Amino acid sequence: MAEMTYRDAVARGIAQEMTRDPDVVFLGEDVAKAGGVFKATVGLFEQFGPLRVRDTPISEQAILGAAMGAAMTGLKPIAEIMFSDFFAVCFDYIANEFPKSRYMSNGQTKCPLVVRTGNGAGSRFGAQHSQSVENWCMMIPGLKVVAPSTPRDVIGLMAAAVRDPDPVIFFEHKSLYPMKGEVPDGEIVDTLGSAKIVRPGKDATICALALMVPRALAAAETLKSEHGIDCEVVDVRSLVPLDTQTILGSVARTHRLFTVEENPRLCGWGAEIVSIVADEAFYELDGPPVRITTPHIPLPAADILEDIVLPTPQRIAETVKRSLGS
Amino acid sequence: MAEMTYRDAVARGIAQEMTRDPDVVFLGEDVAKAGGVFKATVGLFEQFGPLRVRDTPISEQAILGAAMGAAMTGLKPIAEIMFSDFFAVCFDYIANEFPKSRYMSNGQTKCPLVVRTGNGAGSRFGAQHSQSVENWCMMIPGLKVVAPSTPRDVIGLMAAAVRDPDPVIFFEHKSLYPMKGEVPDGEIVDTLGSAKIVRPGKDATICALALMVPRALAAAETLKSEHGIDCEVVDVRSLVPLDTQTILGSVARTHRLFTVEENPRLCGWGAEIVSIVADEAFYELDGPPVRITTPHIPLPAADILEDIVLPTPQRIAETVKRSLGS
Amino acid sequence: MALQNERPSGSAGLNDDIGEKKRLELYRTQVVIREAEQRAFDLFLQNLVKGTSHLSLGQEAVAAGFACAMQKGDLSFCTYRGHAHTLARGVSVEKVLGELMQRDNGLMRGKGGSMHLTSEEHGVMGSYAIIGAHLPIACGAAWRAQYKGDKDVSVCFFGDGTTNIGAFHEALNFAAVWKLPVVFVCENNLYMEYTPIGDVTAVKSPAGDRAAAYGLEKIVIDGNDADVVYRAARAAFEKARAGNGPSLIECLTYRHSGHSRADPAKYRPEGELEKWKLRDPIKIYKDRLKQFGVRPKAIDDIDASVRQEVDDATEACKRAPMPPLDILTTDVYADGGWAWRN
Amino acid sequence: MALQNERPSGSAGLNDDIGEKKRLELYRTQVVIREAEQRAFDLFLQNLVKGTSHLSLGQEAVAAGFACAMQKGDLSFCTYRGHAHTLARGVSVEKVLGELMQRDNGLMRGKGGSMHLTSEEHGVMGSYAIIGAHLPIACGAAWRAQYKGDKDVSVCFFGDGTTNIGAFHEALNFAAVWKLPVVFVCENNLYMEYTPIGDVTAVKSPAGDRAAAYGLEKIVIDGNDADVVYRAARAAFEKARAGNGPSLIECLTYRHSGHSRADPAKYRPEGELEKWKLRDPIKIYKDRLKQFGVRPKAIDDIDASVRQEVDDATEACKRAPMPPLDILTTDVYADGGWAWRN
Ligand SMILES: Cc1ncc(C[n+]2csc(CCOP(=O)(O)OP(=O)(O)O)c2C)c(N)n1
Ligand SMILES: Cc1ncc(C[n+]2csc(CCOP(=O)(O)OP(=O)(O)O)c2C)c(N)n1
Ligand SMILES: [Mg+2]
Ligand SMILES: [Mg+2]
Repeated sequence: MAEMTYRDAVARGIAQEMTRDPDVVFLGEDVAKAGGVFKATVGLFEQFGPLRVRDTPISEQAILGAAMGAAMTGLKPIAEIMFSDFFAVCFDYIANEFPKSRYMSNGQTKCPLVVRTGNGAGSRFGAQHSQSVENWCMMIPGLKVVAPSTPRDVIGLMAAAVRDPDPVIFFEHKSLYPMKGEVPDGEIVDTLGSAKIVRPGKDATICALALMVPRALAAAETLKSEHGIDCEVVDVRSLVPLDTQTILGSVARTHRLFTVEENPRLCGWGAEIVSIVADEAFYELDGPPVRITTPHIPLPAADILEDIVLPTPQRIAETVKRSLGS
Repeated sequence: MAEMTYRDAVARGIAQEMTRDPDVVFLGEDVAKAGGVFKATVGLFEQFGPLRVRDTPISEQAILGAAMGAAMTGLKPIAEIMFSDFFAVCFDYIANEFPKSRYMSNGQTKCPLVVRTGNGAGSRFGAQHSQSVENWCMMIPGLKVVAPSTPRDVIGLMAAAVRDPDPVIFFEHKSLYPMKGEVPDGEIVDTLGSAKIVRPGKDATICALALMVPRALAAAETLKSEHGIDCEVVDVRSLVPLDTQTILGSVARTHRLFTVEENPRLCGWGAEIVSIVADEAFYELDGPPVRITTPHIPLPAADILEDIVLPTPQRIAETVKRSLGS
Repeated sequence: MALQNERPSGSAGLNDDIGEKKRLELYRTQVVIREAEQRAFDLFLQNLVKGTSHLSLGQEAVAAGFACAMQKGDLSFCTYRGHAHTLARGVSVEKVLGELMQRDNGLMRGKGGSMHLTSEEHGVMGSYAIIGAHLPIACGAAWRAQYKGDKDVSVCFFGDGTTNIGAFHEALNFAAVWKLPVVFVCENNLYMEYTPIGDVTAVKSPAGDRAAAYGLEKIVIDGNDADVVYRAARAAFEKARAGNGPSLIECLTYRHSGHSRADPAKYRPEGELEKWKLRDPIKIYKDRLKQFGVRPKAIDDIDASVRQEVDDATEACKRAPMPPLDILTTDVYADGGWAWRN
Repeated sequence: MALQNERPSGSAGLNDDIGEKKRLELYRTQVVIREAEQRAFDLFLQNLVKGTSHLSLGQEAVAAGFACAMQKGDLSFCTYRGHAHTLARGVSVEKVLGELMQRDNGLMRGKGGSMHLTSEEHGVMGSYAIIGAHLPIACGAAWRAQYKGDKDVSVCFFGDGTTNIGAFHEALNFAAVWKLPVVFVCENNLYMEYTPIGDVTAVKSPAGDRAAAYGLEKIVIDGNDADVVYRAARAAFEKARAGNGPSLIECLTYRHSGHSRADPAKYRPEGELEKWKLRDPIKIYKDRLKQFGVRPKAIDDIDASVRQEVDDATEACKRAPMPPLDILTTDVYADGGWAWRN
């Protein structure tokens, strides 16, 4: 057991897999010699050398296309797209190539790769470097999508993603990079598609992801201590596959659902979970399922504005309290 | 009043606006001399000449980027992206540039443009030329998104889109191009953000869009004639702005909601509407809100497979019937 | 620049650097493509080919020249206009026509369709329908070869119009910087869909005049002469296998039919098609064989056997069932299914 | 290729083709950038500049040379490294520093931030933070000028690393084919973020060696000499205004600081920075002025007045309030609001 940052967990997770399997290779902009602009991949170049850890030109389409071609023919590439906002310049691979090639070829084409990226707000970077775009990927059939909230999950889900035979989009939250957490020694391998109940509770279910998990937990503490409302917090962790059993099971116990997401409001993963629950557990619900989201606006740069735009523990707690009528 | 195809309505709608305003210009691949690969823009080149109707290289980023630069500085461009699947190669403009520039510049930058595109399945084109991607745009704050289902709406919404001061994504359904409908003579101008109740009913609300509108109507006929279930069908028409008043108003009368969408299942516009209704009209609902969607898979090419993958009138009717417990 | 248009000199004749066996293979491959594509067109007129289809009638020499220079294990990355390249690697006519007819005997049982022919066992690593997408993908396959020390070459085919999209640029630079064993083949058939390439391109040779931007040699060849194509392919493959990096080869050719089945190709100037038909690759090659002394009977035998193969394939496809409905949801994920939830 | 490095010859001296007035403007512009950027750095160390920031210390001559050759109405399209180009068009130091400090007096009241400076009244049509995105956008503005018969030129600034992304290629071809009045300016400062451009680029001159791929002249100039830049800009603008299409100009320069505020730039080889500092654009230009006989006092006066301006701006920004929270949801749409529903 050691304490380690989410940032360092990224390098450890990748190193664990590169050590295990010589077919795992890693490419991206400034990731090798410089160790990545978020310093999340420091040391990999030194440890695994220039053939396995490679700097690329500013060519996101080439990065993802090359990862795909390599994956199709026997490697297990990990590609970095520096900021998830840049998925927009290479979206063809994410939306049209990775997830469709196996299906179109009637099962011939394989695509075992991982795209890891810095997602989310909090760094005062403004509208083009702060987005939370998990839903851009969740909406595409054929992808798998994960977003860890702790250093331990970074390692375990990275291992699961690298070992998975399908294309996995791996969202690291930029604001979590400096966060610390306990991490066991030795190999860590998690499973894709399993949510985690990170706080049990009986009055309401709060589903959260990535940076929203600690915020939901903080809100749950306030709700409990100040209002006696006992919330169950589910760290969704994996959007595809989606652990609907854990979510539906929780709602069956608490009879209320809240989702807390960093996506702007429309068509986020919160809408998906609400829709599933509203359809399949309608008669379990004692009140409306409520989404707590970033408002449907571009993100502002100024700290004072950015601090109020994402769901805060306070906004989460107030929304739950108001909705439960306490 | 004249009968006209949805295809011809496209050219008429564009011509109406180009005649009215010399700042309206039109660009895209093979759109000018050849009249478009769907023949939806035949005659515009001849009518408005080579300076206003321009063929471009296969450079979707240049097409949308140029449209934006022109829009910022005084023109009102209409850009064609041939198939909506190709939004993936120019998604940066759709996701990061058009919708954020006004906000980031604190209101300085304008972006009055229209992107029109062939959307949807039914032509046996396979996974990369058949997608329904309205949700790719609905999820992005700052865009407006429309999808007409009739020739009349094509003209009226095209006019509204061209005259709108914001970036509008205009989805034409490829399978509707040959469909005919009555169109009044003279100028037609509709408004963005208004849904239409295309069939009143009292037992359930069915929200549909584009090709799903005639299918929902067909299902409603069957439900009425064979099962006595009287469905209200709402043609959503505009995803952003979204006419929630019409939708919530309908649900307040029928107490049941169904959405019929061509989007693959996860994070489609159906999830958004279901979430809004589940939150805001929870106590109006007499039963679970149900989404009827394309399954969450890439689209197959073969006719026999494609014919069962989208929601059919039969599947819609069966789902509604089963859910209403009749 | 190497405009590799010249005939081999000297008196080696049929037994020159190419040789009789390879020449007969080159001829047969072209005839297979010609006959199968023509049949696809006929079947479309009978409403038996659904969806779209993009034929390579007139462009057979490019596909044959490259495929016949490839070794087993070399990889082809094609476009929607990929029937020719798929057939050239040895995929059966039946499997190709079956896919176009969306039958259960098709190469992908109708799931992919005409634009996405894939046969990994033949090295056909997919046909891609988003312009430019497969150029970076081919780089990736070549990167794997480089990394693993495999000796195969990745060959990526695309059209003139494709040279104007961003992915072209990114792939070429990437391949050159990483010195990847990939060969980019631009089939310049003078048109994108309906627009002449010259109307939308800043240079005369859409690929050739861009080669220098990636530190590559300008190579523009006669794409209607299979010998010329074969030699250019062989040289590029040798270079790639020797670790000397990518090549970009522009092949001048012409499609005899429209862009896709919907296109009557009215936009062509009068006489253009006729002019190019004088340089029909099959005609050129038949003459070449005769000139080298191959007996007309041997040529006729090839023609007849190909026609038989295409006839048999057609019948087999007509008899073949439609795909079963349960394949709709198979092979989304590697576990064979499509479950996105538990 | 025109390596426009030469000094004007003859005895015209200060009153040559550039002249005294313009030279003092060029000098002052460079000093404004130098002082304001240095101040931004200092304020960052005091934790008063939030988020990221990308300085142009060392690259002042490019911004000054182009801006001073522009006319009112000409349009600048910049990157996240856009403070220099924004200041060079006459936007006040206060408005720029205010935006970096995310205050209500900032150019966009803190809504855009350091990477997105925009001042349409000064012709600064935005700063774009997705690599390559603004090259096609600049084409569009130029298309409007061409269509309307306006005489303005669109000028698009970007770095060496940007030449490897797809949008670069699409924009250059598009501009060339449509003969648009747009000037593409590549500031080659030898690095993308932390990676030397030579490690990831197939040619020596990332922009210059690509010009021919778009039928354009290769122009690579000394980007640290404002006179050289000014003359190249003037020539390109004349060409554009005359309807003769786009230019692509590569300016060789160097950034004195790291890529962004987070970067100590340890990846540079020893001595590189020092070597380039010998060619500091401000030093070069100060010497030029002296050599042409401008009195040291006149130069000192400029320096002092700029420093005063920057000091005053700094104080104003420190005093300025934070933006009010209600602007969070304004100006998403043209009606001033953000309503996506009724
Ligand atoms: C990104 C993208 N844009 C547009 C298209 C539509 N499209 C299909 S084929 C084609 C023309 C391609 O021309 P070229 O590269 O010369 O190939 P050819 O068809 O002539 O073989 C176009 C524009 C597409 N499939 N993908
Ligand atoms: C599409 C995209 N990819 C990557 C980045 C991250 N990024 C920001 S600046 C930069 C380096 C740009 O280098 P260059 O074009 O030389 O400009 P410079 O910063 O040197 O002025 C990179 C990679 C980005 N902003 N957008
Ligand atoms: Mg072509
Ligand atoms: Mg640079």
